[in-house]
Amino acid sequence: MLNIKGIWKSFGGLMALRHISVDVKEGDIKALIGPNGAGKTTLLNIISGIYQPDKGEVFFLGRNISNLPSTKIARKGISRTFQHVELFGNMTVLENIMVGRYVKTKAGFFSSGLKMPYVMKEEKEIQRKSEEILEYINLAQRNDELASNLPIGEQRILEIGRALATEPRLLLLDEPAAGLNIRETRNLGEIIRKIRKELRITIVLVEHDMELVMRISDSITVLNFGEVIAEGTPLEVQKNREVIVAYLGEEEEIQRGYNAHT
Amino acid sequence: MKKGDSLVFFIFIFLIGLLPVLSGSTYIMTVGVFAGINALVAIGLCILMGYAGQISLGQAGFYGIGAYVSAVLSLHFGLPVVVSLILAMVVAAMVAVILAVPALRLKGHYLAVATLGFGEIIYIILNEWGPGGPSGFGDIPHFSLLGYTITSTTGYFYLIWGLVAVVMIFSLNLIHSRTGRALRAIHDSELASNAMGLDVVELKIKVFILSAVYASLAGGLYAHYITFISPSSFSLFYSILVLMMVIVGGITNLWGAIIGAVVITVLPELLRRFEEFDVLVYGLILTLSLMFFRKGLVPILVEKIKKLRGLAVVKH
Amino acid sequence: MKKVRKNFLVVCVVVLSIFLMFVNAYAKEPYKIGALFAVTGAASFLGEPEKNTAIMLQEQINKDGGINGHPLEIIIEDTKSDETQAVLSAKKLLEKDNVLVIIGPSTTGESMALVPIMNNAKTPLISCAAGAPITQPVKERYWIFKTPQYDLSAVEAIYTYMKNKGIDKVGIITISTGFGDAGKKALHEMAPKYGITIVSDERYGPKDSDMTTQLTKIKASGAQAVINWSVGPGQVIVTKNWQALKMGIPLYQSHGWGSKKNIELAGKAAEGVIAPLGRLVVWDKIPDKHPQKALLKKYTQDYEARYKSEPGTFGGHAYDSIMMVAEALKKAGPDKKMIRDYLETKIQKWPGTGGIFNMSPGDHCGLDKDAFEMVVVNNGDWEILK
Amino acid sequence: MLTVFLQFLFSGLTVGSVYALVGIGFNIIYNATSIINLAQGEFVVIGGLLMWFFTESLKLPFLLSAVLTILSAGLIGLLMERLTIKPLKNADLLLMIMITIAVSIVLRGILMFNFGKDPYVYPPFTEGEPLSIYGAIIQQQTLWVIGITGLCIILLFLFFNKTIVGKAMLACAVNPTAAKLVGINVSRMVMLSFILSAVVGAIGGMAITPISLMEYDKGPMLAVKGFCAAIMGGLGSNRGAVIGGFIIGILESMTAGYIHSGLKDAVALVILLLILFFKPAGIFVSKTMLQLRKF
Repeated sequence: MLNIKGIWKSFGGLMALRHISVDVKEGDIKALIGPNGAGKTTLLNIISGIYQPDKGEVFFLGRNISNLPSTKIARKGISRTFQHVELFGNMTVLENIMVGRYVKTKAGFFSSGLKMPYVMKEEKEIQRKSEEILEYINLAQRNDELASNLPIGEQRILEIGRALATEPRLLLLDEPAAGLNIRETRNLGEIIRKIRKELRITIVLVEHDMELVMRISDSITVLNFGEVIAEGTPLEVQKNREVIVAYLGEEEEIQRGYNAHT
Repeated sequence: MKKGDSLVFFIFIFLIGLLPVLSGSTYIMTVGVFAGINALVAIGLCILMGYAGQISLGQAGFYGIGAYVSAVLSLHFGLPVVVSLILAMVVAAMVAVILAVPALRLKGHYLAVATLGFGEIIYIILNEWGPGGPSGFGDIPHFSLLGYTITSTTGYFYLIWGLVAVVMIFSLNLIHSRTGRALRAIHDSELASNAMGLDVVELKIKVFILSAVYASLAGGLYAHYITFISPSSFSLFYSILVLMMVIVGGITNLWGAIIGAVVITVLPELLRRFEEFDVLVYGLILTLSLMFFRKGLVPILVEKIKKLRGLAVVKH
Repeated sequence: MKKVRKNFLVVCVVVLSIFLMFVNAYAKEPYKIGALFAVTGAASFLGEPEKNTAIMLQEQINKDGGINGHPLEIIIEDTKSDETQAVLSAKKLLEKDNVLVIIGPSTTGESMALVPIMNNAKTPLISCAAGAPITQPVKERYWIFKTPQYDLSAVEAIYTYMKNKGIDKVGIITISTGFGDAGKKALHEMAPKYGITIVSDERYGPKDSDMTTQLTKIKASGAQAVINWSVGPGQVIVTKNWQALKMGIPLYQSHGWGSKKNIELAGKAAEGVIAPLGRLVVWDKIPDKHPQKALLKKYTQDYEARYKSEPGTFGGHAYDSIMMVAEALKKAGPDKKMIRDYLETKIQKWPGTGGIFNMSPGDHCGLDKDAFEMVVVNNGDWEILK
Repeated sequence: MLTVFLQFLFSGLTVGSVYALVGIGFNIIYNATSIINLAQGEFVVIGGLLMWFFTESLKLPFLLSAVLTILSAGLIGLLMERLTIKPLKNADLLLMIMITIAVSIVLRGILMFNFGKDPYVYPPFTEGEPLSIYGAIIQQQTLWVIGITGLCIILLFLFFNKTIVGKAMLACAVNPTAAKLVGINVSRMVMLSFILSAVVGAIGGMAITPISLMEYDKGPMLAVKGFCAAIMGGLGSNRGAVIGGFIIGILESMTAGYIHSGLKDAVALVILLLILFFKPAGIFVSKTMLQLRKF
């Protein structure tokens, strides 16, 4: 479904990605892991069109999307969340989801101002659908609150809900568990699995929480210093020597998380 | 429009209808006419700033384009005023596109200066090449529709506030629609808006055009009401005045634009008794109101009402 | 105790009001006239002396017993040099104050914006601005008059003088406001009639700080003289730049130059600058038997005593307007139509500060180029050229 | 030909140096607060008018007058900050900018009340014949203006790059929270920036008044031009403001000289717009620097 072929990217003199190739199968949950600064978020930003690669190509459903702007990529069916939550803070929870419906609706500038009948109909549809999504992610009771007033855990869930509203084929999650406690992380894992199973959306996940990664992902790609050092199922990756070396001497916390699982 | 807006709208229409009956003086009506003209420009700027997050110091340019184009077309080319007004709005929209495409890539202060520069360029063009040059020109025909010409101030009062009402309905509908949500989203986070597939650039340009069209409509009405125009009415000073209206009224609420326009238009009239000191008093009132009503008059009012309601609920 | 004091107050107020009512009954009802001056804004150089003049004249007239026993009340509004404000102020004067006549506004643009309003309200307007379209075509300006000389007259005075000096190629430099624009148009319009060619036509903004570039261009164009048409600091800067550049050709200024303040600001640079000025600024240099002499002397001396500055040409416009209205009120009574008719037909050989007025149904200004004297700056003072 | 060209150039330099000084004034406050202080033009007017007041009205000696003018301007800057900016901690940036406009109206009102509407002038710093270079004439005061502009730039450079206080001020701009964490008194730095910027403005006013005269309402025009200069060079960069100021001044003069004087302001603005369209952060500021700041 998603084929990344030989991506290079540098910022100034800093080489962030060198010759990265990753394939994501339809219906998989793919995790990207690696120490801080390994280039995971950069890769995600390239897929979603926030950065353009220096060299190499990204194919989505067989089409080359490497040089499209993020808006166009979003409309092709790739939606995402952000490492530092990027909600529309001055809008309510429901409105955040409704914005997500933008690409799937088409009321125009003038017809909206004139409030044509079909606009009203569409508006009701947007509202119904958005409320449905809020139910789905268990945030329905919050719908009138300002997004910025939610606790971080719910903000992260809301961001996923907003991404779902665009009805994506591929969902990119950038550290969805950062800042969440154990219970919230569990809940998050459930939701991600539910999305894959019930909505048949392919998921690419960047995450530091090894327990979560190992529990929900189907395959894992490990990056270090902008290069792929290992790839495979959770079990395979855990046994990979290079991965262990890369993580040793890294943050204690990650080490502990890794050990805890084995 | 939402429920709350509908109620406010009803009161608003009621007031417009009532004022001429109550005041009975064309002096107050004249103040009302200018307040209405300013309100049209302010509503456009309010959408642009409060909802799309783009600043403009060049509204006077579009206001001037509206006035000059409509005046010249109706005076020198004999077009019916309604046609010339519409053509003026079309011209303003086209100029807005030409300006918006490169300018809206700029942010913050840079965008402010780019629009300021645009406004000044229009002003210089009017001064240098406009009919009558810096002295301006007169004998602009009055507004007429279907053979009926409006000459009385009361007539203009109803015409202009009627248009304000129409523009207000259109704008309120717009900001509570898919497009309006998208605009507020862009204001909050451009990054996320892009990732949601919103046409950020296209929407910004459209709103910019909308604000230009409102301003040019106001300019055209101004020209046909006052029948004499000169470039000095379309200088940077006016752009800043409109900005002041929007901020004083409250940038986050469209009604704020109308309230701001009325307050800023009426204030100098109330300060007449201060004669020489009026500039000083005006400045002081502005400074203090900006400092103490930071969010703008209307949003603060809304908050107060909500609080009162909350208290009422608790009591019951 | 408190109650007593309160009662006492009430009694006082009642007595005082009755007393005031009697006083009012003695004095006749005041004649109200309105005045619109650009006291602030870009044209405040006009509005300031005009306003001062109006206040001074009101006092003088009322001290002398008013007009036929009626006190004169001049209600002054600031138009902020802006057409919108002028319209608002005019409406206020007409509606709220019910004035009989309006004096002003100070600029041509503002006056033009008021033409339809005054015609509608059937109220006379005596503008203090110079633009010819204010009173022409007279048919459509039934209620409109003006006291300042035409710009064309000032230009004619300059060109006549130049002709005598053998100058036929000039470079002009004008301020990019209504004042400079009017002058520019008049300079172009009159040039062919006097066989003068304008070889260079330059401009500057009202707040510009250096005009060396424009003057250098004029110098290079082979002009035999420079004419600067402006008011405010611009004319002083041009004068200073003209001197610094040692241009070697004479500098002419417009009638806006007519203030001692300009000589003071320009210092030595002002020496030799020539301008067409109304007799008001050179009143002490005209012969005693001149019909304007007496009133010019009185006006200037009164003004200087009161405001410690000179009235200048522009204060004079207000003087002429108000005096005309005062005379019309006295002779024709407080009726708008009668006042208008009086102004149109009875202001004949009427000496004012701007010249000798001759109003007629065909001319609502009534001044020509003889209203000006060519004046040169010599040793920091004015000197009339022959 | 050369003479004429040089004459245009000198005129441009005279005008440009004023724009540059106003532009620097903008930068000083912008660098500490991200605010564009639109009362900057009034500081220049205050400098010119107070200098007139001390030298011509009170007949004080030149140097004493200059010192008094600078002190008073600094005091006005301080008052402005303490009375209007400080009470509004963390308010919306746009609101702050509107307040500076409101303050500029108040300042204009006060100036009009005290000085009236007439222009003022005092003799140049040094009396004497203008200098002639290849036949082109340059007034001595123009050299003073350019010299003072240069001196201000050098002093400000040293201040911001070599002194602790200067560096601390810059830090406030980039990240006020971080600056607070490392123990910088942000509030005091903001105050200092207003004082400094008022002083720079006033110095500019003192220097140009003998050339261009000074009246109470010259401020807005100066502010607009100075703002354009600062933006052209890239907000925050003093070098940029100076070069921007001179570019605008020279462009105006050359347009007036070689095209037409009626278009001089328009051409300068068109070029400013073109520069912004191709280099959205001005000449001396990179796009990444721009992204670091909200405005």
